[in-house]
Amino acid sequence: MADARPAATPVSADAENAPALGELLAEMTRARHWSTRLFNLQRQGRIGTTAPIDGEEAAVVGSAAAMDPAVDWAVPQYREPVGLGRFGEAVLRHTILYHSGHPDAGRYPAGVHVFPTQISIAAQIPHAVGLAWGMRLRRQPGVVLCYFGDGASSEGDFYEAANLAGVVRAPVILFCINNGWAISTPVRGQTAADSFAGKAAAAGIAGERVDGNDVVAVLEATAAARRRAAAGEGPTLIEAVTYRMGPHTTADDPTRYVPPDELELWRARDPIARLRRRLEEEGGWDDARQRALEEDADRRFDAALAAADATPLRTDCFIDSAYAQPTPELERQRRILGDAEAR
Amino acid sequence: MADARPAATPVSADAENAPALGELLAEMTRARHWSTRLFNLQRQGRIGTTAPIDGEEAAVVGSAAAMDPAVDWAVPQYREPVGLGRFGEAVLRHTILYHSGHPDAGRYPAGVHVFPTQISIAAQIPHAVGLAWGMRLRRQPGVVLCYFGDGASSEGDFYEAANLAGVVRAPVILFCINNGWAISTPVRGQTAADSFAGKAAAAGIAGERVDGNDVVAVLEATAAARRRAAAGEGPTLIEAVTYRMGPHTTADDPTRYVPPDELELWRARDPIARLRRRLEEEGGWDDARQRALEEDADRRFDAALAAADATPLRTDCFIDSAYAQPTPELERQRRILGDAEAR
Amino acid sequence: MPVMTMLEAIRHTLHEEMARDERVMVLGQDVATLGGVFRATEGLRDRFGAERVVDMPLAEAAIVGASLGLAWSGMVPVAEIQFLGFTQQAFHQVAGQLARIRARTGGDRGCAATIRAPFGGGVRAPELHSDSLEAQFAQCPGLKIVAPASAADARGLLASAIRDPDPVLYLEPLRGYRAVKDEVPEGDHTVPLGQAREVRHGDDCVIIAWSAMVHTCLRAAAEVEAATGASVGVLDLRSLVPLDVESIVAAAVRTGRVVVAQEAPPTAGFASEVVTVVQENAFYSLEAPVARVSGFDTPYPPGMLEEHWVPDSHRVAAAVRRTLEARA
Amino acid sequence: MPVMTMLEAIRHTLHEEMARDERVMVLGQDVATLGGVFRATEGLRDRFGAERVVDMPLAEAAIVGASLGLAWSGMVPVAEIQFLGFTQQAFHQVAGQLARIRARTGGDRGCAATIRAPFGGGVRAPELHSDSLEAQFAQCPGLKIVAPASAADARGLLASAIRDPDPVLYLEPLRGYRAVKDEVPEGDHTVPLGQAREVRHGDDCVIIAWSAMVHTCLRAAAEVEAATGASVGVLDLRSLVPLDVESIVAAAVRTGRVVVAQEAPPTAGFASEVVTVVQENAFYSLEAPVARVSGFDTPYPPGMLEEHWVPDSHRVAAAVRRTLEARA
Ligand SMILES: Cc1ncc(C[n+]2csc(CCOP(=O)(O)OP(=O)(O)O)c2C)c(N)n1
Ligand SMILES: Cc1ncc(C[n+]2csc(CCOP(=O)(O)OP(=O)(O)O)c2C)c(N)n1
Ligand SMILES: [Mg+2]
Ligand SMILES: [Mg+2]
Repeated sequence: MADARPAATPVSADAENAPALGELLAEMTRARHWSTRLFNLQRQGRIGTTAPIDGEEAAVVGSAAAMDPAVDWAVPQYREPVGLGRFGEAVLRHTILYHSGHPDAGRYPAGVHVFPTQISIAAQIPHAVGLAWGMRLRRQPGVVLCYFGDGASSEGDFYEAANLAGVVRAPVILFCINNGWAISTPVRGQTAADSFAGKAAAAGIAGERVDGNDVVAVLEATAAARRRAAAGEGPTLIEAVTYRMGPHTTADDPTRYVPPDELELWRARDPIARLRRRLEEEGGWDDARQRALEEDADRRFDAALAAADATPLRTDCFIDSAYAQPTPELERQRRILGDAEAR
Repeated sequence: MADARPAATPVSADAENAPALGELLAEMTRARHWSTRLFNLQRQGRIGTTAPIDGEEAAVVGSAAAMDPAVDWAVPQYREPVGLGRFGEAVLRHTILYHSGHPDAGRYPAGVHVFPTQISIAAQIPHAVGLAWGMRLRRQPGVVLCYFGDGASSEGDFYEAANLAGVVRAPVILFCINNGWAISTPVRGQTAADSFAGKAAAAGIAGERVDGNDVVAVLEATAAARRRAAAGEGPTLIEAVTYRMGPHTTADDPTRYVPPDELELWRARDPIARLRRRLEEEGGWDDARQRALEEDADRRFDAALAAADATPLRTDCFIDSAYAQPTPELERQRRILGDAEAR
Repeated sequence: MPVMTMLEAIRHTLHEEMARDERVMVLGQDVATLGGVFRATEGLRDRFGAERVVDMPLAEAAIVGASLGLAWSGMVPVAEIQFLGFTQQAFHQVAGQLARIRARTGGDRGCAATIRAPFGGGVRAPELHSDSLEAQFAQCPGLKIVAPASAADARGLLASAIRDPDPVLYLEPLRGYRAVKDEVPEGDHTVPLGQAREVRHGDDCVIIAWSAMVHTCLRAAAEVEAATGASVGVLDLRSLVPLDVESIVAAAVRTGRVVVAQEAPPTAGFASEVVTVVQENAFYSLEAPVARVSGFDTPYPPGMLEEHWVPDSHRVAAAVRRTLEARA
Repeated sequence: MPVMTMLEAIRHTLHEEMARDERVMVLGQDVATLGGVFRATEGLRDRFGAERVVDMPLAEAAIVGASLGLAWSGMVPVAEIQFLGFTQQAFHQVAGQLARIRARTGGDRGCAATIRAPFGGGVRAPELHSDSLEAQFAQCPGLKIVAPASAADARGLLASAIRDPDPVLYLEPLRGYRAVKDEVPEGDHTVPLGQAREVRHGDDCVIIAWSAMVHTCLRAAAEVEAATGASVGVLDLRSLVPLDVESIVAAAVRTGRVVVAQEAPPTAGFASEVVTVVQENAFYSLEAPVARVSGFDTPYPPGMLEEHWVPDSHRVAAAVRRTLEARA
């Protein structure tokens, strides 16, 4: 952190312990920077498909900033992890491992309260509700922050989990990132509902819509939801209205379906540029800080990449990771694998 | 019908072609009568589990009365068919076949627009939406009336289907019979939502709550929803608030969980008694009519039961009904079956 | 040792496990106030409280999916799905999530959840209540599957399933709930997952089965032995995943003649896996093709037809006799 | 005859079938505007309109469940599920509803829907995109399952699937989409469901496979033949349900030595069904145990490990050689 020297402007009374604005800008900048580096690694053929975060940094960083990584949990889909640095230095390394196709990607170190990347849309939402409910049953203090997209809101898992959260009053925040698109399907093709936040009514839980490109608004809404959840007042569905400024993934060609003028409109609302402008106006940010931040981000990425590259890979590790103990059949299969490798 | 001589009080301007009040009373009375006869057959060991309709007659009969059986479809769960006489004389016979465990139960004669009884809770809702959507694509005039319970509303299938209905503006009526219970689980254990009708917001469709024990109110709400659907104005979720006055099924002991005072309260609101009182006050009903109606109901049930009992049963029919043509393997299996029967 | 029905053994075990470990909780439709539609969870709510015995909304995917999260919080969820047919609503959570979460964490964190569900025919239940769907779950690596046939094993396997660090699908035979009664060891009785049990010794032929079919096979073995004098054994797999390949192969090698009996449809049923294991490992000992007795390649039929559909002891016995008569 | 990739053949067939029958419609995630994430449905929306080519909300159970209703309205739905792994979200609709609706109506009314989904490994896709889950669906009586390995069969089987009065799960090999290219008959080409195809004749041993594994097996057969001179055939099942038992048994009887190769995990994979069918019907012709080559009893691994997991031609060849060397 030292290098980046974040501006110290306090964010909000609502979010105690929340990072200062400069730190939010730093985290958002890093998220985009790292996402871009991942994108480039994919283009170089060094890693597999990635899902750029561009445009959604305020939604992810702002919500994470409201949480206490020591007791709270983040349950992501797949686009957010690069913005979850607040939950631990290890998150970036594991995100690189994930996109590299390394089997240890989801093996977060103890104390990093992040669920492994979820590829099955919305399947993580019941997990998050169960985790939050269980933490309350175990008299643990934390709150669970669960991310998912506008598209994910169409899955039965979203609704079933939200409804259950309402019934058991689980201390969970269902954080819907409405980025306008589910691959090529726009929001109006996803639902006829007025808003995603409005879907909270179906679960009898609190629902709130927030400008997802305003990091402070996101942070405040999440902090308020967290306070309610922690106080036993039940779950909240937050819809962060934002925009996917890049392709769905490195495999996507959004020019086939994204209206250019709509994209331009949202580029003008870029959450990072917006916050940076504000800080610059307030005198809390300048080019030097920006350069230092970017250099720091690069150094961290390089370090994480080196650590990821150095992560050992046993070719038979899948034999050991399906069950706590391999079954006798799996031990037999380990020998088949050994024979094959020997050839 | 001749025997029952229904009172001719017109029901509502909203529901053209709707039956007169006396006919509604007759249909409701038959539904309960037939449900009771099924219950007794189960108690005699002649048929399997049944799910009594007691208390829900106005919801089922009133909604069905708004439909045009020549072009519309009914897609039931399992409790409603006994009240769907409007869709054809055959429905009762097939309901008896169903509870008898006869393989032809779901083989409705052509022109009877009723889906087979659905045991998997909420699984019929996407079917109903698809059917309604397809009818519009095929430029057919009908509307689909889909029944399900308060419990069913917790399934992902309900929500996914409702959301899809909103997106494609399917001419469907999602008719939620809130009878207070899903087996032993009361509504407050099912959802924290204020109402089931309110769940329509999550799908962006019209939602309406209606007194499910007031047959006219049910009929009017359904007729209005039908008119909107037919006019291309999209689907409606109707919640009919009523009460399950009997056990969940013949296998259930509701005294273990139904509060007696609550049951008493609802018994006092019995939809059949209520309508009968009204008609008697208006001079459109008397004991003679009632007797004639009950005798007619019995005769019809006896006839349907005789027809059901006379329905042929081939012991290898399951070989023929899995696919349009049995696979070669199934033909081989038919021989195994033959050998076993020969022993 | 007390004699119990399978249902009593299950209920007893749930009581014992909840008393043993306060992290164990029971969740499902109608499990608390009603004590389950078969009363398997009766008395639990009164004894252990509404926090640990929970009536769930009617949403199987949420029941199973929440169990994963509960497990990660440190609870030990025992979820009941009212009938195995309705685990299909949760299939993506069982197969795609619970079974895979350990692999997804590089082996680090599993999901110590148990999913109980009754299944199988013979009680004229409505559609989707009777189908034997175990094979649909047998190809979900990461999941374990047990299917006891006796009250003693119901007790021992349920205790093991609950204590197992991986997700276990625990299958209860509908028609065995009250009909099957036997002596259940007192005290803390567990049966390790992955061990078959020789229920009846036989030297000329062995019938392999699991769950309710074990009893059908015992009758068939007795019928054949009475009629022909041949010595026919019955091996109860008890556990489908992990599978006790060693006991299966030993029995096949010893007898040279094997019949595998299941209630499920033949195509891609679990019996095919057992047949494959036998012929892979005991090919040179086989004196006859391994016979498979199954239902039919159709959905489980409505009540009026079920006796024609479910393999009975005569069909099993006929397969045993054909197998005994086959030339070596 | 024009040469096409499998992807082109599928796209071509969709165009042809939609042109042939105006009741045919295509629905799924991203199938309309985008033309599918693999472009399998490209051009359909522009040609046939937004009513018949529909981008669906992200809800697999609704896509599949609505297809049943659409079919009952007289439409002929061809649903795309973006990856086979996500059919699990719709499993209750596939297995519990579409597959059973005909039996539920006493044989009267089926569901003429086709469900297309890509599957299989080799392209380093993320989790749940590569698993071979065909066996999870093989025990869903009422459902048919096809898995073409060539562009010509992709064309012919898709046309048959769409015209079939019963629901068909149509499996497309991810790694074959662009890599597999062959001549596709012009005009109205159909391949009947339930007929295997001899892709390579062999007298000493036959390898049985389906979908992408057919190509692995062809390489293995050539390797073994080159190394040993043995004549090794390959039988492409093409259709898993219904299964061409006759061709399987004929090949087994002729060669006496059979290897079944699948990409799926071994336990309860579809290969076990094939092994069972062989030993049930050709036991006395077998000169060696039927060998099974499979993935492992684990979830399909992350990209870095997939080459170790997916059976390659060397693993298949090794099994063939063991089978050829086994004493009779
Ligand atoms: C259950 C499931 N169905 C389909 C897919 C394929 N898929 C991957 S991403 C995606 C769109 C997701 O959209 P959204 O939830 O809005 O998230 P976003 O990509 O916009 O962050 C789809 C359909 C999947 N991964 N999982
Ligand atoms: C998918 C599924 N899950 C569970 C069951 C078992 N079950 C049968 S009826 C029922 C309660 C249904 O409640 P509701 O939808 O309110 O309908 P009601 O019985 O009140 O008419 C349950 C849980 C089932 N049949 N299907
Ligand atoms: Mg989105
Ligand atoms: Mg109810």
